[in-house]
Amino acid sequence: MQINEKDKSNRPNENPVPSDENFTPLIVAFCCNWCSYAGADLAGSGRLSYPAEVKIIRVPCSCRVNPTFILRAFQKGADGVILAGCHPGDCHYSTGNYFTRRRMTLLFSMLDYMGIEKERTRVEWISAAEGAKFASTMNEFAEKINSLGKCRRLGDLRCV
Amino acid sequence: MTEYDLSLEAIRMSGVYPERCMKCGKCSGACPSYGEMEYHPHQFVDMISKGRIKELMESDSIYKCLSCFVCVERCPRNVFPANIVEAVRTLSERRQGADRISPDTLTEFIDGDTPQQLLMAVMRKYSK
Amino acid sequence: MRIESDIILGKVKRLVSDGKADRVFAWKKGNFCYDTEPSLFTDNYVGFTYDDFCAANLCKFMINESKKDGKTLVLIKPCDSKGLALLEKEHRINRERIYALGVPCAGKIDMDKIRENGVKGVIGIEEEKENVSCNGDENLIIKTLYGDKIIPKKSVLYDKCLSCTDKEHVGCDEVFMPELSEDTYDGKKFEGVKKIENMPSDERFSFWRSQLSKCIRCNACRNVCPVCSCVKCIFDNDNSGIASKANSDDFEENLYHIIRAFHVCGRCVDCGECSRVCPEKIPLHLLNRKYIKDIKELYGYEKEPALLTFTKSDAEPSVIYERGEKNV
Amino acid sequence: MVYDYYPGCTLKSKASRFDISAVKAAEALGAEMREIPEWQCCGGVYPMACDEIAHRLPSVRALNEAKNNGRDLLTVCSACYHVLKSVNYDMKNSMDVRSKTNSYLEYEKEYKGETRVVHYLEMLRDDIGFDAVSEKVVNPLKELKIAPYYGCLILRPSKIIGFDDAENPVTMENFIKALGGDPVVYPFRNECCGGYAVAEDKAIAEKKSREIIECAKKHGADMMITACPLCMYNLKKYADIPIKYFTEILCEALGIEADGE
Amino acid sequence: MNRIGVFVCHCGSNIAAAVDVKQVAEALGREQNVVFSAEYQYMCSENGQKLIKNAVKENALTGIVVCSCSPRMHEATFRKTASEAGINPYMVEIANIREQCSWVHKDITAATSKAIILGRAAIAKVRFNEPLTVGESGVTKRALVIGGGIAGIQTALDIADAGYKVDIVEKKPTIGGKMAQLDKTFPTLDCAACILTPKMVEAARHENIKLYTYSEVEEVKGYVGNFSVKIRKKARYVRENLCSGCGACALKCPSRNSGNEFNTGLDKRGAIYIPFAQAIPNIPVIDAEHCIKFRTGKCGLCQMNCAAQAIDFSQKDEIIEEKYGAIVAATGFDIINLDKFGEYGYKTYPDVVTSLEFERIMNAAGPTKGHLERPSDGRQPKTLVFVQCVGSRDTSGRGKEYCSKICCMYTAKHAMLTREKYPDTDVYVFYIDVRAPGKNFDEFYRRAAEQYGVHYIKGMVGKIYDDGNGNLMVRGSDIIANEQLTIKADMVILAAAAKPDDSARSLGTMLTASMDTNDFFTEAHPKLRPVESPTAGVFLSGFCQGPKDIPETVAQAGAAAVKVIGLLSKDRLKSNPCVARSDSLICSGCSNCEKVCPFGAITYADARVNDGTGMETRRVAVVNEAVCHGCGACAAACPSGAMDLMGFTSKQIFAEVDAVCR
Repeated sequence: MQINEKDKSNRPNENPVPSDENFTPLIVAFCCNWCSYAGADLAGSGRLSYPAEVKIIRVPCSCRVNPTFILRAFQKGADGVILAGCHPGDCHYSTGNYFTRRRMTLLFSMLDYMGIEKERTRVEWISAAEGAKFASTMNEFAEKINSLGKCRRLGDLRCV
Repeated sequence: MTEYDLSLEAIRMSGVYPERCMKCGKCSGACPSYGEMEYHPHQFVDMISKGRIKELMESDSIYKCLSCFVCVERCPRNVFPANIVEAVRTLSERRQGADRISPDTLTEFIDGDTPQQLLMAVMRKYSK
Repeated sequence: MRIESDIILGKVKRLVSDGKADRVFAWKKGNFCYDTEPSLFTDNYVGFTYDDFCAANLCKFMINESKKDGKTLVLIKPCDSKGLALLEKEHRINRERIYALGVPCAGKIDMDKIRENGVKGVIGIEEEKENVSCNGDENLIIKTLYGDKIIPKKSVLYDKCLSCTDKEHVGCDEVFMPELSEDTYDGKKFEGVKKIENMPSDERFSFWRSQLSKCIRCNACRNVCPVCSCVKCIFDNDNSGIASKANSDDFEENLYHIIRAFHVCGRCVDCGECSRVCPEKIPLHLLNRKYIKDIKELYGYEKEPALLTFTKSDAEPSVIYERGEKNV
Repeated sequence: MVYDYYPGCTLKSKASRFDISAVKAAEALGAEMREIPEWQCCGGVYPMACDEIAHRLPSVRALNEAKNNGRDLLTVCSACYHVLKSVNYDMKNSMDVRSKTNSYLEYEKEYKGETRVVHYLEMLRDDIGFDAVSEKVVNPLKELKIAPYYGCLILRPSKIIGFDDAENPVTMENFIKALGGDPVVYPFRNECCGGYAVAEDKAIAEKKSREIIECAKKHGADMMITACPLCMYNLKKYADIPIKYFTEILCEALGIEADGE
Repeated sequence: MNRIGVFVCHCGSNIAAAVDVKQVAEALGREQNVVFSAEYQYMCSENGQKLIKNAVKENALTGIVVCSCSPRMHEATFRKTASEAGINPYMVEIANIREQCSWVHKDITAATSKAIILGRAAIAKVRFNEPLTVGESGVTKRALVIGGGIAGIQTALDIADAGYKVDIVEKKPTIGGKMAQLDKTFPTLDCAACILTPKMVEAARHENIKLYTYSEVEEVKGYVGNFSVKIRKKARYVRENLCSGCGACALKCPSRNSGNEFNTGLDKRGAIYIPFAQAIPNIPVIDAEHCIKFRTGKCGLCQMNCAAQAIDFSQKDEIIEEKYGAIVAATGFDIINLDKFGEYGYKTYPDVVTSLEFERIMNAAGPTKGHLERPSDGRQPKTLVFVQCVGSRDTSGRGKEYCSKICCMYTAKHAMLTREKYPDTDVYVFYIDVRAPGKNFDEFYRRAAEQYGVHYIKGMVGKIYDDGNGNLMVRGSDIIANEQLTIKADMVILAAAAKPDDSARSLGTMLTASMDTNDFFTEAHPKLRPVESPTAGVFLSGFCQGPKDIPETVAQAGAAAVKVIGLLSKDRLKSNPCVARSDSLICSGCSNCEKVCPFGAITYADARVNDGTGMETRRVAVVNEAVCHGCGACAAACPSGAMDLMGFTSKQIFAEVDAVCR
């Protein structure tokens, strides 16, 4: 199958924002490769379902996640962002998630302070053996985001 | 106030974390007043964390502590047993009519040498 | 006792003639008594001043000054000294080429606050010696073209001075007349943060939206900040994935202040310069101070910046959900 | 050397010889003790309950006075020392106590535990120096085996009081040596004499005091010294050897007449 | 110019049943830069891979996106395929549309559109992929073991037996460590010297082992496979090659004032001495601090009496530089100083001793020839009190917060041996908890209590004082009997907390091996990599990693040896190319990245840079790729974005985020 490279615009406004009646939330999940991504795989092999709105981005360690990634996701239309890593003490790189824990605690506290609904952000420790926890966490989180509705605030918090 | 709330209040007043106690009994091994007490320093820590403050409040043990801080000094876990004893005693004395020694009864033990410091201490320790 | 500019200058001259430094970085008088500016003095001291209007933090200039040969003597106020110490710790300055002279500080005066009091045509300021106002505060005599005005000193100090909790210098080569420093703390350092924390979420949001909407992206906050000392700011680096000059509604513009606050999180020395220099009067220090408050509450004070260290028993991020009101 | 002096209630009444001997000896050693005006009794015992603010106020007032005078606050009595130092520790380290106390007292400048609380023995040891004391001795306490009795309050809790090693203190021993005496080291020098509990139960005080005296004697003591009027009161009742305030033997050694009572 | 090929796998029906794979392939085919898009039954199969290889060649693809199962399953497979097709294996990205899509979403429309989005994210990412090459470095086939106790000896023997050269550096004049000082070992009660000395001899004789005793590591440079170490060999003032170990010098030495370290200072030794009879090497050393010749210039009796002419007062410290492929830390333990525990009177009363001192007293080669005699008057004690947890489990700041682990058992051993040899004694043990979780451990402790009549008292000692008649009064609590008791004792033995040896901290800094707040070396993973340090090429053996008894130490020593052998058996080390990289043009040299790196992979160098404003010298971060594990902590800590992680660059992740949120 050959495709011509023609007018493949990637403008962000290609998809209109869904109206609130048929709102389906967009959730970005950053998962560390060694525990949580494996946990998500295990949820898969166990056929434990969770909403399709959850999109996973793989990172080597939760400590790779720069706060700008999370902000960027909200900026580009995510309604909730969850960061999942190994349990404290079990990090593949020994100490990565300890740094994550501090960074995210402080960042999320700040977002809350700025009036962004704090329920839209979450950190969860999910091991490679916790497929069920992965699925239930995602279900729970999606439900919460659903009840919150579309996230507009970060986009509106502009300084121009 | 329930007994449990009263215990919490005592813990709050004492500023102590009784859950840090590892039940080694060193406080009681060091206490100079041990023989005079019905409940001993380690029991104070244990009972208060279990919400059993009434028995302590009713007991004479709260008046036997000398506030010598030996238990505080030697505790390996930074529990301050003396502070707990004091908190229980204070709570007990804050109740109506629960003064151990009142200004009237003070005269009973005063003699020519009694230092002022002792009178002050007694008023602080044994009355509201 | 008042801090006399001449005495400071005398000290500076002695140090230079003793060979402690080759040039001096200090403040210079402007056209009016209140528009002093940072200045480098190389051969003479024309215009040298150190008075109640010298609020600018000089330590960031040392990044470039310390690249030059020889030694620069710089005047450092107590609040500036923390910035200088951080610059040294982060290897941003060559400390050996700097002679940091700690100078006393009795609080700096915010001209805008004087103006808010309806005082115009200011030509000078003196401290009133005799009458101490009822609350024990000192008064200032504001000399104006239209006669003297008396104003309580605390009412015209910069906000950053009112939240300055200690007047102790750190890491200076020498501290000159520290006894002249005066405590200017009003005891309300975290009041501003607490006030916002106590607002409902919606109100917090509208507060920050109204504040941040005023931003004109002049970058003054960043340029003055002694902690924002990157060789190249991530917002100036087209390749970073964050900077995006073309679109006005883009990531950078919207989230600039959040990211900047996070970048200085745990490192911020709380000098208050960001808010002081903001032409739109956005209370940016309230962002930084929120982090300071959180760090203090969650982790206590530590030797290393909070984000560069950890303990195994740190608070879980869920601590945030456990406080304040819920949105759902 | 000038100190702000906090005598405490007992030194101004029952233990006046303690006060007078201390002031005179200090004078001879070149230290001036300026009694702070209108001091209030520290309460004799430190209020351990975090919510007892009122009982801390007299101490804070004295501490703040010393801060304003820019001087160290000197005490001679161990109990006052213990209370002042403990309260000062709270003012420095407990945000809760500090803010409540300050909001009550409404000082112009918050008191944050800036004052250094000095015990007379610390002054001798750290500021004047036992060597300098020793040089001024005219009547060395030769052949006198003196047992120093520390008691509780000057030592514990050592993390807050920080006077000396709470289990093996040496300050008083070195003090006795400086006066030419022979210190008796005995294990009960830091045991409690029964303290205020004498009012509740005389038997405790008697038992504890006797144990201490017996222990000192067994280790060869001819005399005991103390730094606390309450310890003095308890010990004296049961002692068959002389008990003195440490300042009294200091005066003796320095050749100063100090008759108070 | 990116030319991307998309390959959508059906995985039989695993994916195809829940995802419309055709639609996915079509939709992704319309993405920018995608020049080829196809779906196939099993992409991982021989034919599937062939399809990919052909597409690469025919369409000159620069990047590959495979929409299939988890990358944890087949990323390696498709990387190999790419490599065989002639493009860089790191130009492959996987969109996980099986585990994270078809298997968990029932609705085919939702699953299909999610699969498309996941595919787009992978495409967005692969646009920014860079070809990466696996780094390679050589391996020096020699290992260094630091510490010559049982841990170090065992590790060295195991490595040497596998045929690799290994050096032991020991700071004391002899190897043997703490175990050499012990009398019997629990729970079997076999004699420590009998089982240790043969190993010491074996280590000394082994052709692959070289001993540097009385030596210390001074500097460590390099990285896994290529360490360069400076060892300071302290002057013994005895020529090792000449000395016959006859011991005449030690006998003639007139100085007798030095505490004998081997006997924990309970007796004296000369200024020239051999630590103990079975010392290895059996060569004396001169303690210059106490030697009369060194202090006054006169004496030299040892020199006169040395037939071998081995004494050399002019000897100087020697610095040896050696290269190693792997380093094992086996620095062992020591016991804490008891000065802060005045209530136990250790400093005041000679008859209050530590357990280690008691080992020497009970040892037949010790200062009392194995007779139980108390230090003050040489009398045989009748009542002995053992106090456990002296400084262990102590959060007051005086001791250590951890459990020292070995004390319960050795106290039971001491109590048992005392009762066995001297049935007329009364033995009390104050304990908080008796921790005996080991093979035959609890049985051993129970035997002490049940068969040997040792009185175990649950409680703690509050104070130890003398009654003025030479008796020790031990006042403590018995919290089960709920009483305070005072025992008149003749001797008290304190189970002082064990701590990592003082040399560990500075060694940790040299090795850039992380340590915890107690100065124990941290393991790379607490469960799965317990004998490796997070710093590649550094391994841990024995107590320096955490409290351990002898069997555990030996087991860990063997495990560490295996890891070393595994490393040394390789000729080349391949490194993960997904490592951090610092842009020297942007780096400010602030050291934030260094502080969060768990592996010590970041160092700083002065670089000459010109970022357009003129040439200048700057301090910039440099990543040692052989040491970096690629976690990315540094990249997130860098405020300027100078630090980035290959394979997961900020740009790549931004692109993924944008694609997912689009």
